[in-house]
Amino acid sequence: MSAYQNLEQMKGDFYTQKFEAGKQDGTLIINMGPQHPSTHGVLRIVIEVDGEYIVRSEPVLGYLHRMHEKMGETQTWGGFIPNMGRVDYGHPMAWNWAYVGAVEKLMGIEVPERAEYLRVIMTELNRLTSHLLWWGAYILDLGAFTPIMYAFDDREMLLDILQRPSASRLTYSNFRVGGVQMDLDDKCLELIRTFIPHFRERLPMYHDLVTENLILRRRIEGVGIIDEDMCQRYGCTGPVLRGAGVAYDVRKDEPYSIYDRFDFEIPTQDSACSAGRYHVRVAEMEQSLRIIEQALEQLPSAEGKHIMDKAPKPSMKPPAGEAYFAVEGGRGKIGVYVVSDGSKVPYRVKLRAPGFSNMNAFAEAAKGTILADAVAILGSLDLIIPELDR
Amino acid sequence: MLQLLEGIPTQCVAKQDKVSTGRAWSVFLAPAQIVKTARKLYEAEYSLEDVFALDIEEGFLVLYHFNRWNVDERVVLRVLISKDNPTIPSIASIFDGAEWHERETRDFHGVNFEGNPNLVPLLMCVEDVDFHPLLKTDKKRKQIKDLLNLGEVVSCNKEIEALFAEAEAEVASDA
Amino acid sequence: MNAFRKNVIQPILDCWSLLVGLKITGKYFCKPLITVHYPREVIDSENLSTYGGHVELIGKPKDPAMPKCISCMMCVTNCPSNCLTLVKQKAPKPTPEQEQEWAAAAERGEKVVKPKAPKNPAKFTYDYTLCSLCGTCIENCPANSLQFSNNIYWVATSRKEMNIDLLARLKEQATELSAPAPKIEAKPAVAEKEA
Amino acid sequence: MAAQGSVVQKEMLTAGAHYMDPPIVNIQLAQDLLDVCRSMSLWPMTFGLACCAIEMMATGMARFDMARFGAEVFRPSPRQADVMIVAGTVTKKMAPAVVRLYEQMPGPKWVISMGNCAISGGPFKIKDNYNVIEGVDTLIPVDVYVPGCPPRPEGLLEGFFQLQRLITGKRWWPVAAEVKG
Amino acid sequence: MSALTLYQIVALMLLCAGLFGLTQRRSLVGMLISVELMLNGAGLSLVAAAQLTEFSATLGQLGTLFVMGLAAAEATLVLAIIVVVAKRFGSAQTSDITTLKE
Amino acid sequence: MFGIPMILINLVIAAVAAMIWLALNALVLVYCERKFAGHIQRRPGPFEVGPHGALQPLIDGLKLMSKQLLTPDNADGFLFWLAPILSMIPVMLLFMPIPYGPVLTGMEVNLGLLLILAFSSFNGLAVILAGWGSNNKWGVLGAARAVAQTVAYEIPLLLTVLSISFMTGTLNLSEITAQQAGFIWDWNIWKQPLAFLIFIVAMFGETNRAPFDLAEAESELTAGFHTEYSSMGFGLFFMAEYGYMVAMCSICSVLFLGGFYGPFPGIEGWWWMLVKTYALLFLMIWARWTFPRVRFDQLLNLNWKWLLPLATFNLLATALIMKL
Amino acid sequence: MELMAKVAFCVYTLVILGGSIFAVSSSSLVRALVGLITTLVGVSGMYLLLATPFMAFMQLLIYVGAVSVLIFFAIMLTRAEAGGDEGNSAPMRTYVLGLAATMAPAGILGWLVLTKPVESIAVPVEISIKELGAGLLGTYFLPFELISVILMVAMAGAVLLTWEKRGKK
Repeated sequence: MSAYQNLEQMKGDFYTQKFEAGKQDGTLIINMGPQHPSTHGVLRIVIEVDGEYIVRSEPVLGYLHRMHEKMGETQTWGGFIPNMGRVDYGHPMAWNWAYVGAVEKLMGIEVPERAEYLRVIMTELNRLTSHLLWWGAYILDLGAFTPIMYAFDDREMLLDILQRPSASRLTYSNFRVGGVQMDLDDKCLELIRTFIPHFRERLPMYHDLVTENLILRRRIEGVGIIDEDMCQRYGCTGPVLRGAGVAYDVRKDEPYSIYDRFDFEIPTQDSACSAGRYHVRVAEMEQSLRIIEQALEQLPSAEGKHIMDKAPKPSMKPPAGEAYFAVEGGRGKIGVYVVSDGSKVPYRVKLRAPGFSNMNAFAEAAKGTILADAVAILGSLDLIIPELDR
Repeated sequence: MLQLLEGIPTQCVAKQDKVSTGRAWSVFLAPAQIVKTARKLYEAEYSLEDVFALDIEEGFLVLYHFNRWNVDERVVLRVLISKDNPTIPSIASIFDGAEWHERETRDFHGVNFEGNPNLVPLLMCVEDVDFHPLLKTDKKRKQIKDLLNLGEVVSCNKEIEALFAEAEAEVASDA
Repeated sequence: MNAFRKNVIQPILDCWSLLVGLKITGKYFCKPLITVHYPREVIDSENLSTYGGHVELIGKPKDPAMPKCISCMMCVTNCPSNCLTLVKQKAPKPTPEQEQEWAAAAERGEKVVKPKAPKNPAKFTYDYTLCSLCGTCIENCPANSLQFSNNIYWVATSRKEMNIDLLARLKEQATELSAPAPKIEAKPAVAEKEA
Repeated sequence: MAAQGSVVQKEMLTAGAHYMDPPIVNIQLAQDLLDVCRSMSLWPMTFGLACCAIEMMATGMARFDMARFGAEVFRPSPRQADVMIVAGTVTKKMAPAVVRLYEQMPGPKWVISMGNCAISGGPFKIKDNYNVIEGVDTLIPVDVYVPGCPPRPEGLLEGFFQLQRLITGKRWWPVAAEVKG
Repeated sequence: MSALTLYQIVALMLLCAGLFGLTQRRSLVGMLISVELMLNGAGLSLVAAAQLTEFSATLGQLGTLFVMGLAAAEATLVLAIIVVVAKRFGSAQTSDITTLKE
Repeated sequence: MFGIPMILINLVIAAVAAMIWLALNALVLVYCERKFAGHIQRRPGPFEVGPHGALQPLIDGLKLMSKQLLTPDNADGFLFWLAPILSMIPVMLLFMPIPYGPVLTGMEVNLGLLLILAFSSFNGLAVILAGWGSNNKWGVLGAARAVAQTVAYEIPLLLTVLSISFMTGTLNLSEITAQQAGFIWDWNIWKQPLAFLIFIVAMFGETNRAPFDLAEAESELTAGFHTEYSSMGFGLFFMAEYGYMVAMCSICSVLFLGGFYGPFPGIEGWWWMLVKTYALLFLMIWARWTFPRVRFDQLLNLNWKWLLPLATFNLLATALIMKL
Repeated sequence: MELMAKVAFCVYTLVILGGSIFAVSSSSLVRALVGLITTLVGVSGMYLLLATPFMAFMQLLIYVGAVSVLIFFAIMLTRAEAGGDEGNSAPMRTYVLGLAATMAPAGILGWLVLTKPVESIAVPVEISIKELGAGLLGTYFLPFELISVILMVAMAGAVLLTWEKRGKK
C-alpha cells in the first residue's frame, strides 16, 4: 500500500517519531496518556510543548477500540442492542435509541405511545446522569475534589431510579426494537417526581460552589475557542456547537419520536470557549428536568397499553435497505446507519459518534494554549473514550 | 440542493424517503468530483457527519453524510470505487474533520484517501496496518442492488441505472 | 477608569465567590453523612432487588429444585454473547426388556410409544464472565424459567468459578430454602501469594 | 485475520518484577504485621479503562466510600500504588501499556480484574475478535476477579475484602446481609 | 598556626578548586559553577580576615554581602548569556562556540 | 560532663524532638485532612481501621516503609535518593527556632526568622533534584513549575516577614511573641492585616498546597515531581510537605497570632500555639477541598502583579509609620 | 568549647573540600551543582564558626535559594544531558596545563599566607545586626546602592537578552 511505505521504518510509536522529525529547538514532547488521570480513560495525546505552551498536539485513538462495527456485522439485529449500552457509558440510552430507531425505520415499525414516553423520560434522566458525571469529572480535572462528590450524590439517586426499568446501573441496554424492555412502575414514577424538586434545589448550590468561583472562571473563560466555522469543518455537534452560538439540537431541528410535543429551550452561548460549553451543559440539565416534567404529565396510563406488543423477536429479519437515524445524545448528534440485506444479521452498522468529531477539533483549539488549558479543553469536550474508539 | 449541484457532473441524483431512510437526497458521484462537491457543500454551510465505506461486490461504496444546521436536509454522497485500486481523493482540506473519518475508513476497509495529511492507522495497532477487519468474505458480500434502492430518481446516468436495473425489475415484479 | 475597575476592583470583588465556596463546603461539613457502611449495613433490599445480578433458573413452585425450563433453546440461540450452554436430556435408554417389548410391538404392527425425553435440561451452564446482562434470555424464555439473581456481592479468585452450573445452583438454593442453615463461608482458603 | 493473542509474550511479562526480593530479616510475626498493614492500606492506581471505571469512581464517592478501608488514595502514578484495578476492556493496542504500568508498580502488588471485559473479554469475546484481549490474566497475574457488567460498587468493595483475605488469610469485616428478592 | 591562617588555607583551597575547574570544564555552566566556588573562597577569606583581626568587622561582613550580591547579579547575566548562546549555537560547550577562530 | 558541651546536648535533644514532633504532626494532620475532607464530602473518610480509622495514617506509613524501593532505569540514583532526604532535613531545622511555649524553644536563635527563610529555600532545590533525578518528563515539568513557584512566592513572604520585623525591631521569634503578650488586640494581625493576608496566600504558594499545588497537579502532570518515587521516597516527600505546612502555620501564628499567648493575659501555654496552628492548618485543608486549581500563569500573575506590589507597599507603609 | 570549634572546623573543611572536588570533577553538571551546594553549606558553617550567623544565613538564602536555582535553570535550558556533558575526560595536555595554572597562584598565595601571617586574634568579634544595618545605611551607603543598581541592571539585561516574542500562535 503506497500510503504506508514509510511506515515500514516506523517501528512502534510513529506519532512521537513524527514529532521528533520536525522538532524545533527548545521544545519537549510529552505523552499524555494512555494512562493519565485527565484523559478519562485511555486516550493518548502526544503534545509538543515549548515550556508550558503547546506547539502542537496529536490525539492518538484506538486504545479502547472494541470493534462495535465489526460486532454489528456478526450479531443478530436484536443481539446488537447490548453493545449500544457500552459504546457510550455516559449516555447509553441515547445510543440505544439511535440504533433501535434506525432499525424501526428500516422495518417501518411504529412504537406504542407509552413506550415513546418512557423512552423520553429515561433518556432525559440518563442525560442528567451524563451531565452530572461530566460536571463532576470536569471540576475534578480542574483540581477541585469535592464537587464531584456532590454530583455523584445526585447521580446515585438517578441511578436508583433508572435501575428499576433496566436492572442495571450503568450500561443500560433496555430499549428494544418496537418498545422498551420493562415498564416504569409507580414507585419509580414517584421517585422521579421527588427527584425533580430536589435537583432544582441543588442546582443553585452547584452554581454558587463552582460556576461563580473566581478560580474556575479564570480557568475556563476564553480558553479553547471552537467557533462556528470550526464546528462546521470538524462536524462538532451538541454542547460544543451550542457553546459556539448555534442553536442546533436534533431534538428540535430534526424532531424524532415525540419531542415536538414538549416545550423546552435550547441554551446557547456565544463565547465559543470552554466556559460557553460549560454553561450550555449546566443549562441543559434544567431543560431536561422540564422535559421530564412534561412527559410525566402527558404519560399515558399503563392500562391496556403494552409497551412491547409490536416488538419483533430478536432474530428479526428487516427488509433489505438502509436507514439513518440521528438523536441528540449528551455529547451531540448520535447517528446510526444500518444496511440490511434481508438476513438475520445486519450487513453494515455505522456508528457516528459525536465525541469523535468533537475530539477532532481539540488539536486546533489547544494550539498555543498552555498545558493546563489542554486539560480544561479536554474536559469541556466531555469525552467518553469508548465512544471515540468504538 | 439541485441548484447546488449545478455544474457538477453527477452520476445520479435521487430524492429519498425521509421517514424510512432518514435522508433527503442521495447523490452518486465519480471519485474525481468529490472534492468539488464537498467545497460547494461547505460553502452552502453543510457540515460533515461521517465518512465510511460499504463493502459490496462492485467495489467499495464510500458514503459521506452531510447535514445543515438551520435546515434539516441530510445529503448522502456515494462514490463507487473499484476493489483493484481503492483510491479516492481526500476532502480533509475542506472539512478538517474528514481526516479522522478517512483514516478510520482506511483502517476498516483499506480505502486509500489521496491527499489526507496523515494517513496512518487511527484505531488499529501499528502491527495491523494491512489488516482490514470490516472486509467481508466472498460468501457474505452482496450486490448493491440487494442492499440499497435508489429512491425517487431526478437524474441518472446509464452506469448507475445498470447497477440497480435488476433490483428495480424485482421490485416491480414483487409489486 | 473603566480599565481600572475591570482589572483591579472587579477581581477583588470576585474574591467574595471564594468565601461563598468555603461557606458551602462548610455547610456540608456540618450535615449528616450519607454513606452506607456497606458490609455492616446495605442499601434497602427493595432497591437492590431491582438490580440484576447474574442469570439464574427459577424452580417449579412445587418442586423448587426442578427448573421450569423446557429446554427449548430460545435463550441459547438469542443470547448475544453466547454465555449459556444447554444440553437437552436424551430419552432414557431403553432396558433390554423394553427393547424386546418394542420390537415385539413393532412386529405386531402396533404403534410404538417410545418415552419422550424429559423436558428439563440435563446440563445448563452459564459463563458469567461473558454475559452482558442484557436480559434477552429472560425476555425470550417461554416458560419464564430465568431471572436475574440477587447474588450481587460476588467475587472470585479464579476464572473457572464464574462458570456457573445453574442446575446445581438451583438445587443448592432449594435446599437452603427448605433448611435455612446458617451461612458459613465455604470458600476455600487460598494459598499464600508469596509461594 | 490478524492473529489474536497477546502482543507481548506471557513469559516476559510475569517474570521479573512481580515478586519482591526476600526480606533481609524474616520474622514471621513482623511479616504478618506488615501483611495486615498492607491489606489495610491498599492504594489503587487511577486506571480506568472503560465503563467499569465509572463504577470504580462511584465506589470512591460518598455513598459507598472506599476510603473507609483506607483505599481512598487513588494514586495517579504506578510507583505509589499497591493495587491495580483493571476496570474495563483491555485492547491489543492498550495491552503493552497495561503490562508496563504493572511492571512499574513496586512490589508487593496486586491486581483486581473488575468487570467481565477485564476477566475474559466479556461481551466482546466473539468469533471474529481482532482487538480485545480475552482476559487480562493472559497478560498479568490477577488476584481477584469481580464479575459483572459492570459490577456494583459493593462488588468492588467485596473484591477488596477478598484481596485483604488473600494477603492476611482472614476476612476482616462481617458478611453483608443478603438481598431478599 | 593561627586560626586565621587555617581559614585562609581553606579559602585558598576553594580558589584552587575553582581555578582548576575553570580550566577543565568545557561547558559554560560548568565554568559558572567553578566561578561560584572561587567567589565563595573570596568571601570566606574576607570574613575570616575581618573577624579574626582588629580590622573593622562590619566592613568585612558587608564586603562579603556585596560579593554575594554581585555573584547573584553575575549568575543572572551569565544565565541569560548561556541561554542565548545555547539557542544560537545549539550547545553550551565552549568547543562549539569558537566560530571566530575559524 | 565528659567534655561534651551543653549546647551540643541541647542541639541533639532539640533535633530529636523536632523530628518526633514532625512525624507526629504529619500523622495527625494526614488523619485530620482525610477526615475533614470526608466530612465535607459527606462521607466518613477512614473509618474501619482502628477506632474511626485512627490507625490509618500509621498503617499507611508502615506500608510505605515495607514497599519495594525502585530506582528508575535511566535515573541518576545518587540525585534521585538525595532529593527526599534533602527535602526532609531542612524542614526539621525549621522547627528549631519556633517558640512553642515559654520554655519550649528548640534553639534560641537571634536571627530565627532569617534561619527559617534560609532553610525553607532548600525545599525548592529538593524538588528540582527530584524532578531531574528521576529522568521523567512529567517530573522535570513539575520541578520547573515548583521552582518557579517557590522562588516567586518567597519574595512576598520575605517582604511581609520583613515588615513584621520592622515593626518589632527583631528577628528573634521569641521576642516577637513576647511583644504580643497581653490581650487579643495586641496581636500583630491587627497591626498588619494586609501582611497577614499576603502571608496566608504566599503560604499556600510556598507549601505547594491546593489551589496552588501546581507541582504535583495530578490532572495535568500525573504526579509531578514525585511521579517516579515509590515507597519511602514518596513517604519522605509526603512527610516533608506536611511538616512544611505545620512549620509555616506555626510561624504564621507566631508572627501574627500571638504565638503561645491566649486572647487575654494569664492563660498562655503551648496549647494556644497548637490551637492556632491547627486552626490555620484547617483553613488550608478547607481551601484545598473547596477550590479548583489555578493555572500556572495565573499563579505567577497573582504573585507578581498583586502580592508583590501589595507587600512592597505594606513594607513601605510600615517603614513610614515606624519612622514617624 | 575550643575542642568543639576545632572539631566543627575539621568537619566543615572536609565538607568544603569534598564538595568542591565533587563540583569540579563530576561528569554530570547536576552532580557538580550538588557539589557546589555542599560547598556552600560548608562555607556557611564556617561563617557560623566565625560568629557571623547573619552571613551564614544570607549565604544559604542567596546562594542556595537563588544562585543554585539559577544555575539549575541554566542546565535545564541548555538541555545538558545527564551524564554526557563532561563525559569524556580532557586531553592530558589541558590537564597538565590546568594543574600548572592552578598551582602557580596557589603556591604564591600559600607561601604568603604561611610565611607572612597577619596578627590575628583567637576569638572572633561579634557584632550585632543593628551595627551591620547602620553600616549599610551609613558608611557604606554608596556601595550598597551601587550593588542594588547593578542587580537591577543585571536583571533587566537578562530579561532583554532572553526576550523572545511568543509569536506564532
